[in-house]
Amino acid sequence: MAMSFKGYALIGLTGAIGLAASASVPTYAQEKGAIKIGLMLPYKGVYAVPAESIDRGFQIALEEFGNKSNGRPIEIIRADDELTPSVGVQRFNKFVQSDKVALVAGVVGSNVGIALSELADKNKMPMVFVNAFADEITGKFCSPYIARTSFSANGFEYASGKYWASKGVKTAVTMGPDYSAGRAFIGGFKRGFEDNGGKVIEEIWTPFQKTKDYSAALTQAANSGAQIIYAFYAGAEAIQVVKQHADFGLRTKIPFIGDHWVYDEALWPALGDLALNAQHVATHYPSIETEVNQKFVKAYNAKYKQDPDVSAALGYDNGKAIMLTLEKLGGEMPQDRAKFISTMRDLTFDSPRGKIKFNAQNSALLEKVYVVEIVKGPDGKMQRKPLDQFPGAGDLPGCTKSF
Amino acid sequence: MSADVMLTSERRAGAMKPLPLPASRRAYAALLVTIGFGLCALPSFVSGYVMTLAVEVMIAGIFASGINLLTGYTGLVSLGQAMFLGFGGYGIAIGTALLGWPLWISAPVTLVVVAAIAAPIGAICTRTRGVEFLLITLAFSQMFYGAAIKLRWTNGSDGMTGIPRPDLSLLGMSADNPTVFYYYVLVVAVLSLLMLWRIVTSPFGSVLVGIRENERRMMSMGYAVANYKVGSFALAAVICAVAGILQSQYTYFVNPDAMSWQMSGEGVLMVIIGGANVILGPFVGAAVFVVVKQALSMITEEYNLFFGIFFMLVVAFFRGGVLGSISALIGKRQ
Amino acid sequence: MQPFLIQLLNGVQLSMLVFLLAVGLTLIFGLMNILNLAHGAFFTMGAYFGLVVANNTGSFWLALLVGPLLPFAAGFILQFFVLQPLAQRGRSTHLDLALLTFGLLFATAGAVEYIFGSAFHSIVTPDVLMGRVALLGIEYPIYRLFIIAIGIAIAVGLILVIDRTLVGATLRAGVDNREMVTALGINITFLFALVFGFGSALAGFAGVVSAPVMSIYSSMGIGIVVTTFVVVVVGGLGNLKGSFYASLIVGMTDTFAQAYLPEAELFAIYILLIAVMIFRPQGLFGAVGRVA
Amino acid sequence: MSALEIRNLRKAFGGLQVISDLDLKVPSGQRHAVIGPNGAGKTTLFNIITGWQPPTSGEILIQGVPAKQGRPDLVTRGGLSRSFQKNMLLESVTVLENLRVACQAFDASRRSIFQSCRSFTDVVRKARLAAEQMHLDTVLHRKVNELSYGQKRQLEVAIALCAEPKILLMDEPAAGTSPDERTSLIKLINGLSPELTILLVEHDMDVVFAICDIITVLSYGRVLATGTRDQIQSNPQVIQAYLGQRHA
Repeated sequence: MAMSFKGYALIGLTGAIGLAASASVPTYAQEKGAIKIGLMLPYKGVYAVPAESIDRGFQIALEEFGNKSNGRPIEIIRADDELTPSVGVQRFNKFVQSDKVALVAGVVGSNVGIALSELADKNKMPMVFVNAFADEITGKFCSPYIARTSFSANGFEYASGKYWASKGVKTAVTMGPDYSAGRAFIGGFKRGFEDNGGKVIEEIWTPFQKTKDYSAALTQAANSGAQIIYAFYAGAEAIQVVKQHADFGLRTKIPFIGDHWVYDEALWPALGDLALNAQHVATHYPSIETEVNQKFVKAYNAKYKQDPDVSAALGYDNGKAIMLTLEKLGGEMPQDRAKFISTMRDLTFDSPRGKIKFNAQNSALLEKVYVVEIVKGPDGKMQRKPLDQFPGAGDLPGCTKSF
Repeated sequence: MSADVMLTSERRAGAMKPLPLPASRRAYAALLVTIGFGLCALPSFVSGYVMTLAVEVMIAGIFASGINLLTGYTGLVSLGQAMFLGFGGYGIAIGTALLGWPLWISAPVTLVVVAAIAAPIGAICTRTRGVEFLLITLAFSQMFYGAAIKLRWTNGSDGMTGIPRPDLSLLGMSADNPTVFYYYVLVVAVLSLLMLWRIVTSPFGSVLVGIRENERRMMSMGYAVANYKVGSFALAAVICAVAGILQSQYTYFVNPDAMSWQMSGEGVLMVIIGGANVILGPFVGAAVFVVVKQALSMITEEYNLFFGIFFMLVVAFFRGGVLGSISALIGKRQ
Repeated sequence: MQPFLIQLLNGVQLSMLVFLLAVGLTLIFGLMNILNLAHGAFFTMGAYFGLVVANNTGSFWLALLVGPLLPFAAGFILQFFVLQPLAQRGRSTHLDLALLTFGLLFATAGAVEYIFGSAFHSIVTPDVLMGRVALLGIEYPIYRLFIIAIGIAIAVGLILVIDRTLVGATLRAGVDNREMVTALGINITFLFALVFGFGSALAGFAGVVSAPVMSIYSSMGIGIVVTTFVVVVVGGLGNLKGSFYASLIVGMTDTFAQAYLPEAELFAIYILLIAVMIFRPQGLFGAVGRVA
Repeated sequence: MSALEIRNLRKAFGGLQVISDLDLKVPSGQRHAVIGPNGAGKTTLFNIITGWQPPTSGEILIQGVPAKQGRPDLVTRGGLSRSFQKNMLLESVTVLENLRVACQAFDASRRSIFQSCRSFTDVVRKARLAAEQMHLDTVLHRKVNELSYGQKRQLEVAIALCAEPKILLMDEPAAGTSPDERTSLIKLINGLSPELTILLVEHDMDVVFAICDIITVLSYGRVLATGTRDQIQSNPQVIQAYLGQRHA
C-alpha cells in the first residue's frame, strides 16, 4: 500500500532539520555605494503633525553635510509605522531584510520604540530614536544598539514639576494618554512637583489614540479640587483636549497647564488664541540667541518659509548626531555595529537647544530646560518669550546591561 | 476501493464546487511532499526578506487553519478568533517574561489555559447561530481587547516585549538567526497541519462536517451536537493560540492590537481566499493575503483602500477561494 | 452634585450621538438581518462630505443637510445593486454579505485617507451654537445640548413616521413577511433600498453632528460601528423605541465608566451585550425583534 | 408493554389548541399509520414525540421510558428514530459518509480525535449493510447532491435505520416520489424486520394500506378513530370528517 501520508511528512521533516544545520549567519553586504538610512515616523495617526516637522528638521541636518558622508551619498528610505507597534515591527523587518539599511532612525511613539528595542538588539541593527521619550527605552530596554538623541521624560518633565511648585502651586490633577510616554512624562512631573512641595491629588488616564471626547475626564479633573490640571498630550489629542477644556468653560475655573507638546507651535493654527499666554516648559524655541540655533532657524525658514517647531529641532538633532558619528567613522559602517552607537555616545556637539551629551545608556541629556510664555509678537504673530531656565534632570536608573 | 472521506474535501451545501479526488491519494501525497521539500530548501536560494515573508505567511496560515476548523469545517463563522491569537501571545509572554518559566513549560501551559478559557466561551457562543454568533464572538474579543489595554500588569496598551525565542542550543543553533527561526516555524506549521488533518479525518471531525451540512439531522442521528461545537471551538482556539505564540516569538513582542477585531476579519478573509474546509486552503489564503498586503503597502500609502476593495471582490465573486476555483477548473476539464 | 449632573448630561449627549447612528442600523438590520458593517463607512462619508460642504459654503447648517446625501446615495446603490442581487442569487449567505460590508468599511477608510490625507479635521460650529449656557447651577456647552435636542427630535419623528404613516406600515409589513408584501404588488425591494439609503443617511447625519465633538479622521467609522451593534442588539433588532432606550443605557454606561470606573471603561458595554445576547436574545425592549 | 405510548398529550400555541388530550398506544412490531387532513396536528405530534417541540402537558413513553424533552438526540438513543418529510441530508458528502456518520453515532469511536474514521471498520461495515438494505449500494460514492429525488428518500430512511431503532417514525416517506420509486420504497419498507415498530404519517392512502395494518385518524388534534383498514373505511365519523366538510 502506498506509504501513508505520515511517512512522506517524516522524510520532509528530517530533510528540514538537516538543511537548517548548514544554514550560516547572514552577513550584511558591505557595498561601497550610498549609505542607506531607514527613517521610520508615524506619518498617519494622531502624531502625524510632529512627524512631518521631524522629517523636515532631519533633512535640514543632512543638507548641512551636503547629504554626503566623506564622499558617500546618504539615501533616506522612509516608512510609516502608523504609531502602531505591529506595523512598526513589520516595517523594521523590511528595513533590515529587504532594504538592507545601515541604521534605522526616527520613531516618535514610545509604544513603537519598546516594540523595536528588542528587535534592534537581536538583529544587531543600530536604532537611533528621535523621540520615544519613555524612561524604559534607555532604561529597562537599553541595548548597545540603541541610542536616543532627544531626552528622557524624566529629564524634561522633572523641571516642569519643579517650576510649577516654585510658582506656589500646591495641588494638581494630572491628565495623560495611558501609554508608556504618557506615564513617563506625568511621572517626571509628579516627582519634580512633589519633591518641591506640590501634591498630585489625582491621576486621570485616557486610552491612547482611542479617546476623542474628553468631556468625562475633564469634568472629573475640574472637580478634583486641584488648583491646576497638568497634562501631557501631543498632536491631534492635544488640540482636542485643549479645545474641550475651553468649551466646558474651565479656563477660568482650573487652568490647563501643559508642556511644549500640548502647546506645540505646529498646533497654534488649530488652537488659535487658546494658546495665548500659556506658560510651559520647552526644550527649544526659535529665538534662542546661540549661533547654532540662528543658523538652523535661517536654513529652516529658507526651505519651509516658517520657524522650526520643537519637533523640527528634535529631527535636526537626530540627523546631526548621525552625520557627526558617520563623519567620525570616516563614512564607513563598522563591522561591529555596536561601535556606531558607542562612537555616537562619546559625541558632544552644539545643538539648537544647547550642548548635547550622552549618558552611559546612549541617552542624550538635556543641558537646560526653558520656561516660556506664548505672547503676541510685534508682527501680531504668536511667539515664545523666555521667562526662566532650569538645568535638565538626569535619567532614571533601570539599565542592567553595561556596554 | 475503500470509502474515502480523507482527502476528498467536502464543500458547503451548494455554495462551492466539490474538490474532485485527484487520480489517486498517492499523487496528492506526492504533491504535498514536493511542496514540503520546496519549503525546506527555500532559505538557501531566497533573500532574507522573502524568508521573513514566508515566516509571516506560515504564522498567518496556522491562525487561518484554526479559523478554518471552526468556519470551514464546522460552519460557524466567528469574528473573534483574534482573541485566542492574543491569549497565545500573552500566555507565552507572562510565562517566560513575567514568571520566568522556560519555554517548554510556558507553551503547553498556555495552550491548556487557552483551551480552559475557550470551552466556557464556546459553550456560551455556540448557543447562538449565524449573525448572532458572529456578533457575540466579536463582543467577547472586544471585551478582552479592552481589558488588555487597561491591564497594568501586562503594560496595558504598550504590550510586553523581551519574549524569548526557543532555546535551540541543544541543536547548536540560535533561534535569533532568521533562517533557524524559519525552520522552527516550518516544523511547528507542519505539526499543526498534521494535527488539524488528523482531527478533520477523525470521527470527531466527520461529526463537525455533519454539523456544518445539517445540524438538525445530526441531532436526530443521536449526536449531542452542542458538545461537538464547543469541542471544535476550543480546538480552533488552541490552534489560533499556537499562531499567537509564534507571532510573539517572531517579533519578541505582544500587545492588545493582536486581539483587534480587524485581525479576526483578516483571518476569515484568508480562509475564504484559500477555500474553506480544505486542509491547505488557509495556507494558500494566508500566502495570497500577506503578499498582496505587503505589495500594496509598498506601492501606495493607502493600502487600506485597495485592500478593502480586494476583500469585497473575493467575498462577492470568488466564493470557492483559490483551491475551490482550481478544483472547478480541474472539474471542468475531467 | 454638580459634577454628577455634568456627567449625566455628558452621558445623554453621547447616547444621542450613538442613537443617531444606531437607529439607521436598527431599521436596516431589522429589515434584512444583514450584519451591515458598512454603517461605519456611511458615518465617515457623511462627516467628510459635510466637511467639504462646510469648507466651501462656510455654513454648518448646509453641511448638516447636504452631508447625509452622499451616504444616502451610497447606501441605496449598495443595497439595490450589490447586496440585493447577491442575496437573491443565493450564492452568498448572510455571512458573506456581512464580510462584504467589512471590506467596504476599510475601503472607505482608505479612500478618505487617499483624498483628504490622514490629518484631523473639524467643522466650525455656527455662532448661535457656540459658548455655554448656565442651567441648574452648572455651565454646559450649547453645542452638546443641541446634539441632545437633535437626537430626541429624530427619535420622535421616526417613531411617528413608522407608527403613523403608510410608509411605516408598509415597512413593518415588509419586515414581518417580505413575500406577502411583494405578493401585494408593493415593490418591496425598492422600498428596502430606499430605507437602506435613509438609514445610511442617518449615519452620515450623525457623522456631521459628531464632527465638532469627536473630530473627523479617516478611521472614525471603524471604532464606532462596534458600539452601534451593541445598541442595536440590546435594543432589539429593528426595534426603534428599543434602540432609543438602549442607546441611553450604552451612552450612560460608557460615560460613567470613563468617569468613575476607568478600569472597566473599554469593556463595560461588551459585558452588557453578551449578557443580553444570552438571557434576552430578542433585546431588552423587543417583542421578537420587530420594527417599533 | 407497548413500544410507544402517548398519554393525554396536549399542545397549544397561544390560544390555538393544536393537540388536545391525545392518547395512543403502539405495541411493538406493529405497522401503524397516522392520517388526517392538513392542520390535523400530525407534524406537531411528530415533532413532540421526537423531542423537537415541548408539549404543553401530557407524557410520551418510549418503551416505557418517558422521553426527555428538548433533546432529540436522547430520544434517538432511547430507540426511536425518525426520517424527515423534507430531505435533511448531508448534501455535499457521499452517500456512504452519510450512513457512516449515522452508524458512528452509536459507536464508542464517535468522540475519538486522533484516529482516522477509516480505521473503525465495523462502523463502515454497518453503513454498507444499511445501504444494501435500502438498495443504495450502487451509489455509495456519489455525493448526495448528485442523487435523484427517489434515492434521497431512500437515504432518508436508511439514515434513520442506522440508529438500529426499536421504533421508526416516517414522515411522508413517499412524498414527491415517482410511481415506480414509490413501489420500490414500499417494498423496501415492508422488507424491514418484523420486530421493528413503524409509525407512519402519510397522505397517500395506497402507501398507507400497502404498509400499515392499524390506522389512526387525527382531526383537529384529537384521535377520531383507530382500527384496521376495513374498520376505518367503514367508520361514519371518519367518512364525515373526510367527506363531510364539503357538505357540512
